[in-house]
Amino acid sequence: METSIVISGFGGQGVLFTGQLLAYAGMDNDKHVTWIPSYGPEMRGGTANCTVIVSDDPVGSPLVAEPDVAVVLNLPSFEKYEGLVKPGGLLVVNSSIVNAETLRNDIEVVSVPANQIADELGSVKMMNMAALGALLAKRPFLTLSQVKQALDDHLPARKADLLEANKLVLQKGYEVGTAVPA
Amino acid sequence: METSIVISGFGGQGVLFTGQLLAYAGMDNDKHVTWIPSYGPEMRGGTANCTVIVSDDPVGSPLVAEPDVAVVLNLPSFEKYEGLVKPGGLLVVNSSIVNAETLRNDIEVVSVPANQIADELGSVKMMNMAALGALLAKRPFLTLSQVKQALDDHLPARKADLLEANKLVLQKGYEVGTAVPA
Amino acid sequence: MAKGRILIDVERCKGCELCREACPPDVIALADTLNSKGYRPVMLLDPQHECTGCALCATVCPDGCITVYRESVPKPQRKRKQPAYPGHVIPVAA
Amino acid sequence: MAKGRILIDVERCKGCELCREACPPDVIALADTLNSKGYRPVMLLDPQHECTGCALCATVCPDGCITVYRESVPKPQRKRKQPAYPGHVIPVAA
Amino acid sequence: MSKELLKGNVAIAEAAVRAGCEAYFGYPITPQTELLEHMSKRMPELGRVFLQAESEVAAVNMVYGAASAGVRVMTSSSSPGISLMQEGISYIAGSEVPAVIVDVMRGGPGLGNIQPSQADYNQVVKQAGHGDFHPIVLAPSTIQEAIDMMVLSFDLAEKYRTIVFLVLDGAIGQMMEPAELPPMQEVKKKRPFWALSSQEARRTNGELPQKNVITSIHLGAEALHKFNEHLQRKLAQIEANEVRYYENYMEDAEVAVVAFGTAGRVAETAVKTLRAEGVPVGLHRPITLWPFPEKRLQELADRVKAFLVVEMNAGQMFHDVREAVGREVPVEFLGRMGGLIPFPTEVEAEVHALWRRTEVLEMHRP
Amino acid sequence: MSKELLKGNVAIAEAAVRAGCEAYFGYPITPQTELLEHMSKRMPELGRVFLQAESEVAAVNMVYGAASAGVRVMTSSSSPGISLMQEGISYIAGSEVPAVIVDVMRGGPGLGNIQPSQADYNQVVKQAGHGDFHPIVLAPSTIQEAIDMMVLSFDLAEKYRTIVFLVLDGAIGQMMEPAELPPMQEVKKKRPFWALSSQEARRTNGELPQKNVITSIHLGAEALHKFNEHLQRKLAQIEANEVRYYENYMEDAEVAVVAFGTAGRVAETAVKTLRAEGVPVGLHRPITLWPFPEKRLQELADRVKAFLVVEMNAGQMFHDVREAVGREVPVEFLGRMGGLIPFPTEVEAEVHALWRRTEVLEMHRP
Amino acid sequence: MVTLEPPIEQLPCENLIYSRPESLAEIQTHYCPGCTHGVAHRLVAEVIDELEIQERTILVAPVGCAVFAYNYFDFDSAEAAHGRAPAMATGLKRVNPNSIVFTYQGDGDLASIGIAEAIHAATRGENITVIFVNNAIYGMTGGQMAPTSLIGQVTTSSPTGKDAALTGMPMHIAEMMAPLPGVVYSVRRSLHDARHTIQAKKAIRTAFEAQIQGLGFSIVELLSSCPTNWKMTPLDAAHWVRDEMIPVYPLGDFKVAEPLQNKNRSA
Amino acid sequence: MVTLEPPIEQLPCENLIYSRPESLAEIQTHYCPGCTHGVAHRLVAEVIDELEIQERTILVAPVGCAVFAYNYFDFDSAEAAHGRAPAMATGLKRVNPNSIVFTYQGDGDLASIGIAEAIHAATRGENITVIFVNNAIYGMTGGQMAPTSLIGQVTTSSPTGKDAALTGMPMHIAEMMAPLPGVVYSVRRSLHDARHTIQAKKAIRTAFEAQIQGLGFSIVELLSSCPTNWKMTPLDAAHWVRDEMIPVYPLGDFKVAEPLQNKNRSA
Ligand SMILES: Cc1ncc(C[n+]2csc(CCOP(=O)(O)OP(=O)(O)O)c2C)c(N)n1
Ligand SMILES: Cc1ncc(C[n+]2csc(CCOP(=O)(O)OP(=O)(O)O)c2C)c(N)n1
Ligand code: SF4
Ligand code: SF4
Ligand code: SF4
Ligand code: SF4
Ligand code: SF4
Ligand code: SF4
Ligand SMILES: [Mg+2]
Ligand SMILES: [Mg+2]
Repeated sequence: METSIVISGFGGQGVLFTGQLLAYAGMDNDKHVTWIPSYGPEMRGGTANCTVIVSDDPVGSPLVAEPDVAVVLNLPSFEKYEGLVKPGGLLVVNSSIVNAETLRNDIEVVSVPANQIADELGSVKMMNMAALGALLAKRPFLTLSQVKQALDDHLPARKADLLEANKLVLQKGYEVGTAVPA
Repeated sequence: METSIVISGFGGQGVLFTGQLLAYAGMDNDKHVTWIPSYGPEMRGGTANCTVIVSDDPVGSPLVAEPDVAVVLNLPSFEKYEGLVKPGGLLVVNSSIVNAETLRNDIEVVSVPANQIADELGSVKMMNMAALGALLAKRPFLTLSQVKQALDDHLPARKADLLEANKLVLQKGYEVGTAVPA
Repeated sequence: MAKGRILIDVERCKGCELCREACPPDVIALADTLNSKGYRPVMLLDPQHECTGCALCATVCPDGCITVYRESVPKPQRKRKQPAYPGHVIPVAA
Repeated sequence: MAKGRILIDVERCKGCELCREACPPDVIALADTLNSKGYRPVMLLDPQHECTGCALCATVCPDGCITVYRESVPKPQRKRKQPAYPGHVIPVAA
Repeated sequence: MSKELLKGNVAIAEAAVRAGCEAYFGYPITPQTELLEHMSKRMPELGRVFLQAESEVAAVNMVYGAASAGVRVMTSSSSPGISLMQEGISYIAGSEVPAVIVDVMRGGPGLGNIQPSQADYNQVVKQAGHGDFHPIVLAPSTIQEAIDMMVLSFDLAEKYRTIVFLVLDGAIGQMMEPAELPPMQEVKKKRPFWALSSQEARRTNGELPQKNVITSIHLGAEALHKFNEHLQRKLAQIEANEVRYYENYMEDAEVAVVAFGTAGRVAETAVKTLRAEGVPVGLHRPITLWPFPEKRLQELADRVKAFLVVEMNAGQMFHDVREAVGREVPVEFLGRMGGLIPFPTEVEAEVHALWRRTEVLEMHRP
Repeated sequence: MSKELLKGNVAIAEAAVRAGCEAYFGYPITPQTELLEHMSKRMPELGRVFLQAESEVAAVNMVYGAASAGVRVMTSSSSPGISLMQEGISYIAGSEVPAVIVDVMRGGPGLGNIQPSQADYNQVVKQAGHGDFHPIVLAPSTIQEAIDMMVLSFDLAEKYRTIVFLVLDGAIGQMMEPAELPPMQEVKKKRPFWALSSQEARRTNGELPQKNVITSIHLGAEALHKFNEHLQRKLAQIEANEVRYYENYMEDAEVAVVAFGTAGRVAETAVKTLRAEGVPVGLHRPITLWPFPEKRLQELADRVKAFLVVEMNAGQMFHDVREAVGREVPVEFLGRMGGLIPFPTEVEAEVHALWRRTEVLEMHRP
Repeated sequence: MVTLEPPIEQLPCENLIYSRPESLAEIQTHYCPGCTHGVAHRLVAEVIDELEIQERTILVAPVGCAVFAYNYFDFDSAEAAHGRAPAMATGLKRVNPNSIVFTYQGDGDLASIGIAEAIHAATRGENITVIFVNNAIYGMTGGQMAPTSLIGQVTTSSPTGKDAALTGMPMHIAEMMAPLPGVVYSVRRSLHDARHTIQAKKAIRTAFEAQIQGLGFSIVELLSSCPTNWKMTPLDAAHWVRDEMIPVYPLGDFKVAEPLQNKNRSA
Repeated sequence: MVTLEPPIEQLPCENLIYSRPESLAEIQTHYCPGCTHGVAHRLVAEVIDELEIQERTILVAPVGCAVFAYNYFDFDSAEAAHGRAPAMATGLKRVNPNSIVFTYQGDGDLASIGIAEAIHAATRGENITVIFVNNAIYGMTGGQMAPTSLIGQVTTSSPTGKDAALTGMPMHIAEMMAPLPGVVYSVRRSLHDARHTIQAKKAIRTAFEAQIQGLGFSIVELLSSCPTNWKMTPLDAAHWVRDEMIPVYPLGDFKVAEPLQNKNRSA
């Protein structure tokens, strides 16, 4: 099995780390993984995104035309990836700041008020974890506890004080995701 | 028929012009000709040489491994080209300053006291013409008058005053060459 | 002192606040909203009509977002293009 | 004045005459002969023993052709290589 | 040691450090900059040389200098920077000093963009500068392979006193993948006999205290011809010894997909899918782009029915494949340019079409 | 007009002047320096632009600037200088501005020497810089041809908005031969619509006074891919229209000698001698090295028994011939490197041997 | 759509005092918030409008964050190879002597890889103008050390701070250019606040006037900020220019050729 | 064999005052008669002998007439690409900090194509020495104009004389290098006569001493002759250096760092 995930948002929304966390969790659980950011001058003050692939087999292209999952944390990302998600795929939308609805009915959409969730649990900066939680609820190619373990093992030391809070947000996002009907 | 001639001597002995004169004479008389100098840092204060080919057909390589004729105006040139002349070929030696004898007996050698001849007729600078005259005497692929005509037509204007003197030296070299037994 | 007003192209504004720092009467403030690029633009907040039209804000704005008007005796001017944006309008959701 | 003498490596000499120009008593002259490279080398022409061993000739020689000796009280010196050439010898025909 | 999640550029840099690289000179350029940045941290830490050069021209000539001293030295750059290095590379080749260059290719020509590309295959494989020479060119397709080949690069460079290019595209430079780093090697104390270091030291080593000269000049045509013959003999030796490639499903394949680097891993995914569908296709992935696995492709040509070359360029290795294979077996091409990576589905579609055509042809054969 | 005895470098320079070359930028290097020197005299005389640049890097970028203004502009250099120009050449290609480069090749790699060579065939033909592109490459073998092709270079450069390389070796640059110069063309007054000149002027010309931009950037991968597709279409068009070659004695030849430039004229002498001896040999001399006369060689492969490629390098065009010809017909190689020019006798010997082997083979064929 | 409060009322009798210059295209720049590249662009555009030379100006853009400058200006433009803008400008100007040709270059572009082309264009007295944006860092490639970085400055390629012993002291381009005889105008200005920005604009104007008068090479060095790679807010970055850069890079006129004097005095 | 007259008698009690330095190889140079490249070589070799550093010196030769310098010196040598000697020297010195590394470069090599590498090595304060031979022309390629050619100088690429308006004024390398903070020694000397040659040697010695002391970048510019391409006799060429070059290129010390002062005063 192979799952491709695009995570996209403003710089500063933790897009790259969210992807790495998935890659770490995959690696630590003996999956094949790749992570690749978009890079270049378009980053300047713009949006950031990365693609993660978690697979049972060696990964070919680290990029995909149509991701299985897109996590969109802001409006430009919504606009860019809404149409690209593979039919039958999943779109995780940060409904706190993305005020838009998809017209597609061949994909699954989970709206998570990620900013609010994170804000309530300590800091809006952790909103990425809320979105990730929701994703895991819908696509259990990695379990919640595997990702929590990855947080334990790979959250940069300078953010150690936020470890538990991050896990809480992740958990909450997971719960919100689970609650959303399929 | 194709004749290849190497002319070699110190810089300042008129080596390059001598070759060009032959090329001009050939061109003006509807032969195919090429002229090529040796070039490079070895020129610095060293010897100069050029290769001329006069032919009835288009010329292939402008360089030859074994020239039909070598005109050597100084000792280093003698040393370099004596062994390279094609068997049956001709070696024209400026005996005024080259005090050496070839050991080869498969080539023809003409010794011309070119410096003396030129000196006597006005200026040692024209010694190249003496050697050229001798060459023409032995290898009439161009006639003396064709080369004289070429002098008329192609001697640089700034040397116009030396035109007649050059012709005289050429003539004298021709005579000396003719006198030498085959 | 001559009164002035400014128009801010909020879609172009990146919220760097350099104009705010430059404004002598301090009548520029960050808005509460984000524009479509995700930036929080500035706005003219000038209830006392303190803006003098000094254009220092426009002078420092890296994104050329600011148009300045000043109440004054009309004097001959170079042709200047009128802004193509309405000013202070944010098209995206808060 | 201390007397001196010089040896000239005539095969190496290119006849530039810079040494001749530099020599205060003017005891360097062009030879009548060419060396094997086709250059007319210089020679020490010092019948009056005017060479002072000042080494100015050697100082300006671009080709390092000149070795200088000076008659004097011996003093401690750096190791210097003795010339490998006999001086004033031209191996080719005049 | 266990695997870490490593970014390509960083992994390569760290592998170089561990291979005992003693000096790094480079100039920033996307998408290889993290490599330089990692070196800027690690080399001084270890008391080794890191210098950000004023340009790629300077960088390659600094490499030339350090290489002349016989140390393990490298630089890294991307396409436009590699263009600027051509003269220096040719001098290094002409002087036979060992040096390693990492080229993280991006889209061209000109400034192009900074997306992954293989558009400089010819630039490094055919002639990385003026004159007759070839660098050894290694093209990994995973981060693990990149690490392993970084170490190999230094070994080969020293063994043959040659330039070794490690070429990747932006994707391998920028992506992260689990991989294992090699053990740490100290920098070698002893300099090779030909190196410019100190006659004094050489004497102490019992070597002849003759002067050493590093130059690429051979003044006469005969002399330079001789030197070139020597160089060609060395290149022939490398061709004989150092060809490397990777194959999968080739034993019974009737269609061979040939691709290197990122295109190679994409192709492998496609080949697996196709095999699952029963299409008799295999992958040949050259690892050394020079020396090229020409002989192996000739062997394959005797038993497969068609080749598909997949590249992230307009068809460069394609010509090498076609030269190796000859005109009897069809060689087709699938290319993506400008920073696009072909998707496995595109490769699959192409193989399907090729396979159908080949079968039809087969049916019509007398 | 009648023939003059002209030195290659000077003839080319004067031909460029007469072709209406409006600007020359260059840096001295043997064996092309007389070209620059002639330009330094003629261009100011005619009120045109001559500038000795501080380096080849600067020269090619000055050319890039003047080319962006839509004028006939050129530079000239030799091998190491051409290496330094690779980045600029790639930018020019990526921007699609017309420019002409004369490359008088010398022995390499590195500083090598300054003797005639063809060791940079790959450098100009395969990839004169990073990214996917090809300059048109013209390789004259006489001074007359060099003159004619100098003029053609400007025409082709403008027609296709591309770089045209005129490549010779030191021998053709340095030798004198009788040749006829073309008539004098004035520089064109009108600049092309895309040129950077003056919006004012364009308005006066009735063109839209939009701004013009010359750039090689295409930021997204899709955009650059599209641009590359466009470039490849243009290259395909050039391949279709502009192949040029010269043949002699090919009608009934059984052995084909393939050689360009000086090697081509040497080979022709040999072929004539061999014909006189009754050996059925012919000469194929590519004039455009890119586009390469691939199709023609394929045709020949169907009727000749063997090919001999003669080059002044270690075998570069050889691979193009072999790719064109395939593996059925033997392709052999005779090379001289480092500034050596092969002699006709060497070519003759090689053809004799090849012919004998081929005949023997023939006899044993079933 | 949301309109910000308070609504903007027109003033009784108002003049348009300032609006975006004509020579600046409508396209939004990709520069980071507070990046003074934007200010430099605007000033150049204003000067070109004022001098009424828009239709005969040619920009040569660099490789660096300003690589897309050709999108942001509304006149003919070229995009040079990294550091080679002065060479490209030379080619353009020599065949277009009536055009106003300027390069816009960063410190990596001009001071590092392109120093040869800059010095030689200056030495030749090429009649072009150079706008040199010194932000003490390589912006575009993600914040590596530049030859203009300050001693101790932490960058992504000098992680423990720039070390003078290993990499030398900061390069002073305006001072280096001034003594070259081909240079008629070489000054340094700063963009860190409004007052200095106004002075910068005057200098840019003088530099273009020098070219219009055919005097020779003019260069304006602009101390500029890179909030992103300095990892500061735009305001802090402006203060860093003022407090850290200006002491190292004194503002001033290093050369003002005779015909340009009395035009614009030192900052 | 012909021995020149008069025969040379040994003096009664003689000292060897001067002979070719050890560091100079026996090989005859390819330089033209009277070319002061030979003088520069000899002086360097003498200094290296005197400082007793022959066994740890590395030459980086240029492309130019001195391209074969590695044949003429008797110590480790490298031959750089045209203009890149300072970069190559940087690479060598950084991995061989105990070696004495110097470049020997012509004016085409250093001032024209190689100015970037020279300025950056100087800016970094690379601990190397540069012997810069300024003969106002490209010798090796047959006498083209250099950035150091004098105004009006006829060369093969400035057939009507160097025109300042088109190609700029001569470049002053010693002056340009002096202000760079990494430079500890930058002087100009001349080789046109014995007195000046002696001064040149002192400067060369100081430059190497600077390196031995680890102070940083040292450069000695030597005004030199090119009789061949100037089309003069060696003597006339020496006079041309004195009468034409020195007025344009004043001899002197442009920078002598503190620890080197009192060593060698201005010429
Ligand atoms: C030949 C080459 N080398 C390197 C690069 C990568 N590169 C792009 S921009 C840049 C430096 C930009 O710094 P600067 O000139 O200071 O401009 P800034 O972004 O700071 O404005 C570099 C090294 C390139 N594009 N081309
Ligand atoms: C890249 C490159 N460009 C050009 C040349 C040709 N070239 C050789 S030496 C030289 C100039 C030499 O002049 P200079 O440095 O002044 O040395 P000089 O001969 O006067 O001592 C040039 C241009 C070259 N070898 N390599
Ligand atoms: S014009 Fe002056 S007073 Fe008005 S907002 Fe701008 S800076 Fe403030
Ligand atoms: S200076 Fe310009 S971009 Fe910055 S906040 Fe003010 S209006 Fe917005
Ligand atoms: S040592 Fe002095 S006096 Fe003697 S020859 Fe030389 S310069 Fe003349
Ligand atoms: S200076 Fe040297 S080379 Fe010149 S003439 Fe005197 S000895 Fe001979
Ligand atoms: S990276 Fe720096 S220089 Fe570039 S746009 Fe952002 S702030 Fe400006
Ligand atoms: S050409 Fe000039 S610089 Fe070169 S060796 Fe001859 S005189 Fe000296
Ligand atoms: Mg910068
Ligand atoms: Mg010189």
